[in-house]
Amino acid sequence: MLAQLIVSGIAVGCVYALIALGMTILFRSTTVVNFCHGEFFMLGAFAVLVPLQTLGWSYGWCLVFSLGLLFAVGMAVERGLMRPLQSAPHISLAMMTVALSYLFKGISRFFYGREVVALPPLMAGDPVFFGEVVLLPQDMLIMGLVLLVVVAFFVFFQKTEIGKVVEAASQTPRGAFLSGINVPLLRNLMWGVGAAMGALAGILIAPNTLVYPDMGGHMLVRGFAAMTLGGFGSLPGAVVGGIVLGVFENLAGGYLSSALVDITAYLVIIIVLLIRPQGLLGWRRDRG
Amino acid sequence: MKRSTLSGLLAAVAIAAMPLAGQAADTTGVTADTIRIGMFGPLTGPTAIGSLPLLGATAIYRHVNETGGINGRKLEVLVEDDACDPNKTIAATKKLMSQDKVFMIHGGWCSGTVMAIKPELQRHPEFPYMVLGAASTAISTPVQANIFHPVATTATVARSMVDFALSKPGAKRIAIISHSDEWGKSHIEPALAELKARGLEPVETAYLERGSTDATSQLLRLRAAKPDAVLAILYPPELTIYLRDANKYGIKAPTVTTQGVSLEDMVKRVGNPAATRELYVFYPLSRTLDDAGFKKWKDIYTAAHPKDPVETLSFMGMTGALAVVEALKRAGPDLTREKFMAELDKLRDFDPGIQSGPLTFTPQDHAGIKLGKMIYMKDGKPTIVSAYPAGG
Amino acid sequence: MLQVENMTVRFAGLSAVSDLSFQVSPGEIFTMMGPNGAGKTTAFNAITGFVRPASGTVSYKGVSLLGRSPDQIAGMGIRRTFQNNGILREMTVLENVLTGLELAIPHTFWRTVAGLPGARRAERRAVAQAREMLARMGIADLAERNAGDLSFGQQRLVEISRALVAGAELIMLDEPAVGLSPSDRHHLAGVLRGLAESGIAVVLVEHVQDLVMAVSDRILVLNYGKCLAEGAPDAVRNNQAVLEAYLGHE
Amino acid sequence: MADSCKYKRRLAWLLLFVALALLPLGVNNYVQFVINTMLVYCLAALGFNIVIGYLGQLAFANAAFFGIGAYAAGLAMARLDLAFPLALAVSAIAGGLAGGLVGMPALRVRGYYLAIVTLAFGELMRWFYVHADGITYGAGGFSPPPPTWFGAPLNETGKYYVFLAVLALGVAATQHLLKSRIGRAFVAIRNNEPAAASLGIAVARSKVVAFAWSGLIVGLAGGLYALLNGRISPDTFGLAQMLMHFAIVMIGGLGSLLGSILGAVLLTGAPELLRNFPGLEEIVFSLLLMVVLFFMPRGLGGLIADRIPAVRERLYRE
Repeated sequence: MLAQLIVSGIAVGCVYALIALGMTILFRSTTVVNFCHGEFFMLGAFAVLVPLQTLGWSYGWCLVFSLGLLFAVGMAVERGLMRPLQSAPHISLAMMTVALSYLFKGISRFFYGREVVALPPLMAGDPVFFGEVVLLPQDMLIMGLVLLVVVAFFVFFQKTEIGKVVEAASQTPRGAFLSGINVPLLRNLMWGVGAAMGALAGILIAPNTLVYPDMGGHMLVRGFAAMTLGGFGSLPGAVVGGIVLGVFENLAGGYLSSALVDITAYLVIIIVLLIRPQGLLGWRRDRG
Repeated sequence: MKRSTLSGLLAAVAIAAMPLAGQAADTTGVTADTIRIGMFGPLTGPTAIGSLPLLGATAIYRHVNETGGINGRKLEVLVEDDACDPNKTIAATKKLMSQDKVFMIHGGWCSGTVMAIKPELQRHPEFPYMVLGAASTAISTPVQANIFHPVATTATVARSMVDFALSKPGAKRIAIISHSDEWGKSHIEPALAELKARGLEPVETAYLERGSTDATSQLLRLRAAKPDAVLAILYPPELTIYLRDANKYGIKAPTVTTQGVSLEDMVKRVGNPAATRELYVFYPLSRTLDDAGFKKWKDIYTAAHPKDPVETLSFMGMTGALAVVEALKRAGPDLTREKFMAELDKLRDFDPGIQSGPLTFTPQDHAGIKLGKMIYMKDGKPTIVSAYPAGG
Repeated sequence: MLQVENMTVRFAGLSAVSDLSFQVSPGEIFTMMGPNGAGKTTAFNAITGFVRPASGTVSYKGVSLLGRSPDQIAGMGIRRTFQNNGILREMTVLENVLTGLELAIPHTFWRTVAGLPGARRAERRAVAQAREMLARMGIADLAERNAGDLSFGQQRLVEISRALVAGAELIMLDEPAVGLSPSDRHHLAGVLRGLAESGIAVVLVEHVQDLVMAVSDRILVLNYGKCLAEGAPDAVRNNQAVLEAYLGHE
Repeated sequence: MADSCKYKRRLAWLLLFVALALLPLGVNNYVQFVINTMLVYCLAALGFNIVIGYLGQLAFANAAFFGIGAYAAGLAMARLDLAFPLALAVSAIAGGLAGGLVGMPALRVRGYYLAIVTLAFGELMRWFYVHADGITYGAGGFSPPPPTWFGAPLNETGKYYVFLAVLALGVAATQHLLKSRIGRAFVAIRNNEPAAASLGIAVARSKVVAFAWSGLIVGLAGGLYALLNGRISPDTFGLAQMLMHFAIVMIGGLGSLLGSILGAVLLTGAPELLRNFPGLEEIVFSLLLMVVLFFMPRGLGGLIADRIPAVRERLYRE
């Protein structure tokens, strides 16, 4: 039982990690707590569902279309809505993401208001047994993908030239700007990547949560909890935070009471922020 | 597709509301040639699936208008969207009662919203209210003179689920997995009572929150309890997760679930026939949708809403509407609310052939439907069954 | 009035201020000079409770200030200004000065909430006191202006009047002359001399030579946190060590 | 202040008072209910503005205080059978305590961290309402006994006068608070915390006082909400309620009493006007927010204050 709880905890935790990763990228680019990340999540799932069902594209093409669309949406949002508010106080940026969340929900509700549709998993197939532990192919795919993304990010930020530039731009924007780095463009690209990450997480979890306009909200809080646990603004922190949160939830549900599953995220946020605000891997930044 | 529903719905309203001008409506919502009926339900929001019963009811009212109306009057239907939010429901009912001055209200899909307007209805005992689809027992128990409940209540559903589970030969160990909200609680309590009456206790009770994406911990607890049958009191999204994970973790016990879901929809969502082989769903209707006897109602439905899906839920609102129409006819031309409610109280074994059991309202008991059967996929075809099939 | 003995302040091993001792008596203008990073502002922050000195003592009228929070120290009659943004930008000039009277208005929470006459009278008296202070500083016409929109010079005057309005006996000014026009500087010198004559002890941190030399009674030159020289302006100007460290070799 | 200006101001208040007093005569039950809802949200927005507008702390605990107040009042009536005025007092006290409680940790945590920890606190309270069904009647929520005024049940018009009185009291008390050294301390802390400390403002204590007063006012608004709907259920006080308060305060104007009231009236009225366009509410809501963010950064209150200087809110009493 324990092994099963931990393994499926990691599987769910990987999705939380993906969400938290996307939110951290957005946070590092425009230091904004993104209340509409849940909606990127939902749009990503819809952007696969619609072409898959109505236009009959292959799953692969739908996937590419969805990630590309969300990349564009992320950039458009940054360019059109966030940049003009750049000099505004943080609270206005947070408010803009709230407005966006309503907008995306309103629009998708207009077309898919009523029914809740199932998105076929990327990898269907019956469960695979590892001794006593059992996993669905979809779970393994999620873990594999998240591992891939994490390695890609690690290599990009640590090893490549552009990675260091992006890192500099997000750490000290003004300094980077003065030394000739096109910070606005980087910020724009990071929004695109963040939104696409959200879409990917949405597509991976959609077979479980099913696709409907409000699917994002529930995951938003998990993303916050993972970011907080791992350390606000720290990329590795987001991944570790997500996975630890997933395992916590399953253990709490399995051993204590299944009613606790829901509030594990909230307890994590409160305890971590009051005791160790920089989280597990975050560095001692001014707390907000 | 959604856009069409809205226009379809508003069109239904427009047709029904032809003689809108007329002189000032009588305070009780009845004029020389119209009876004004207020309706509310979730047209938008997460539970917008609850708009299907509303479409069913408006289809009946539209059909009545087209076939000559009632005692020379046409039905004027006003629809309000409450998105299953109790605050919006309270505002909607106050608007219908005091601004639109409707004769009666027929509506409510989420139990929480109906409970929210119960105090308002208590303050206006003369105002008739017919429940659309909300099933919570607390709506009609203790009985309230002006609240009529034409749907199998959660108590009826819970009792039928327990009886069905125990009809499986040698079944003793019953497990329950449910939401911890009002809807869940209003099923669990009567189920526990029924089990206790049989000298039994649930071997495991697990909670699965709305919107959760993983049920591993709950499933492992259920598997450890080795149940003979599992009562799953879950909405469609969470039931899908349960069925898929139960199959994944090898829980072979049959799953008995409520009328909050439709069998075809669940099979489509889970997508894995093995996971839905032993799924038994409480069935609120008398026949399966493709049964010949049902054609009449399906035609009425598609006439009013051609572009909308035809599902089990589409017909859940019809019984209530037919009961209203019947009582209006019996109340005769000089119609008053008191007469209408008196007629409803006299409705005995009213069975238009839609719902799972005869509808009976008595002054002491406004929970009209006491019987229900189960439906399951028997080699690809939905089949109604009242006890656990031998083949199993 | 103010007694500082062997004060040392360390930031992560580096001692920004080491073994600093000086005293200031009422009616005296005492200036601390030194290149950027010499530890002037750190000494300021240590005295006014924003930073905790590693060792040494700081006492005011014989009472030790160590361990007291900035607002407690302010309550004892020590007021200070800040190097660049001490002004409350989104409040009007009058509101800024009124905030200076924070401790001077007797109040209880519930009486204020209820709006009882006692509380209202106290507020009205404070407003009158504030307006009178603005008049004395010659900026009464700016009362309704947002403090953030004023020029540096005007903001300085608002900060100073905010510090004085509650009757401070020791006022500490952190580089007030920075960014002022010559005429503003001249006006500021007059104001400072006026304060000293009225018995207030003034501690000044400043670069601008002409202001320092014209106004200060005594000067202390700081370099890398250590006291290089202390004494009357002329003595300090010709002191060899100061010349070497500060002005480079002649 | 020239006499004519004072006279004009007095007249304006008098006219407003008479208009408000006579209002129930001209409206039906439904419109009265909508107006009562507006009064509740005015009070809630007012309380929220103290922390997020005047004190400038990004604290999203408002839905939690609102819920605590509603549950306190509801349970006082249902469990302890108190008359509604006492129940309102209980909701105010409960809100105030909760505010103080949240204020303490708010000293250590700032900015986004504070936003997220207070959001988590709100969701935790909602979880508590669902699972502590021994006390809070659990997930389904409950209906407290209808409020009575000397025996007679309180109808919509009766509620209107009660709500109006409570709102007037709340506005007056908050006005007195803000036009005093306490209010100035809040705004000084928002502007520049070190400078405020150097002027003798006990920053920590002032913050806790601000949170406590905000909790008290919003708790009271929660109590009114319990009377308004006669139904209290956990899901009402979740993230959606929080975002509604946030939108009201942003559109109304941060740090503006008048703005809070205008924002509340606008955002409670709008959904009712959009009644026959289901589904449009969200889109209209978001476009409204974007317009405010781009063109009226200081909200309605700020816009009016710029146009009519006389209306500008001052932090002192002449």
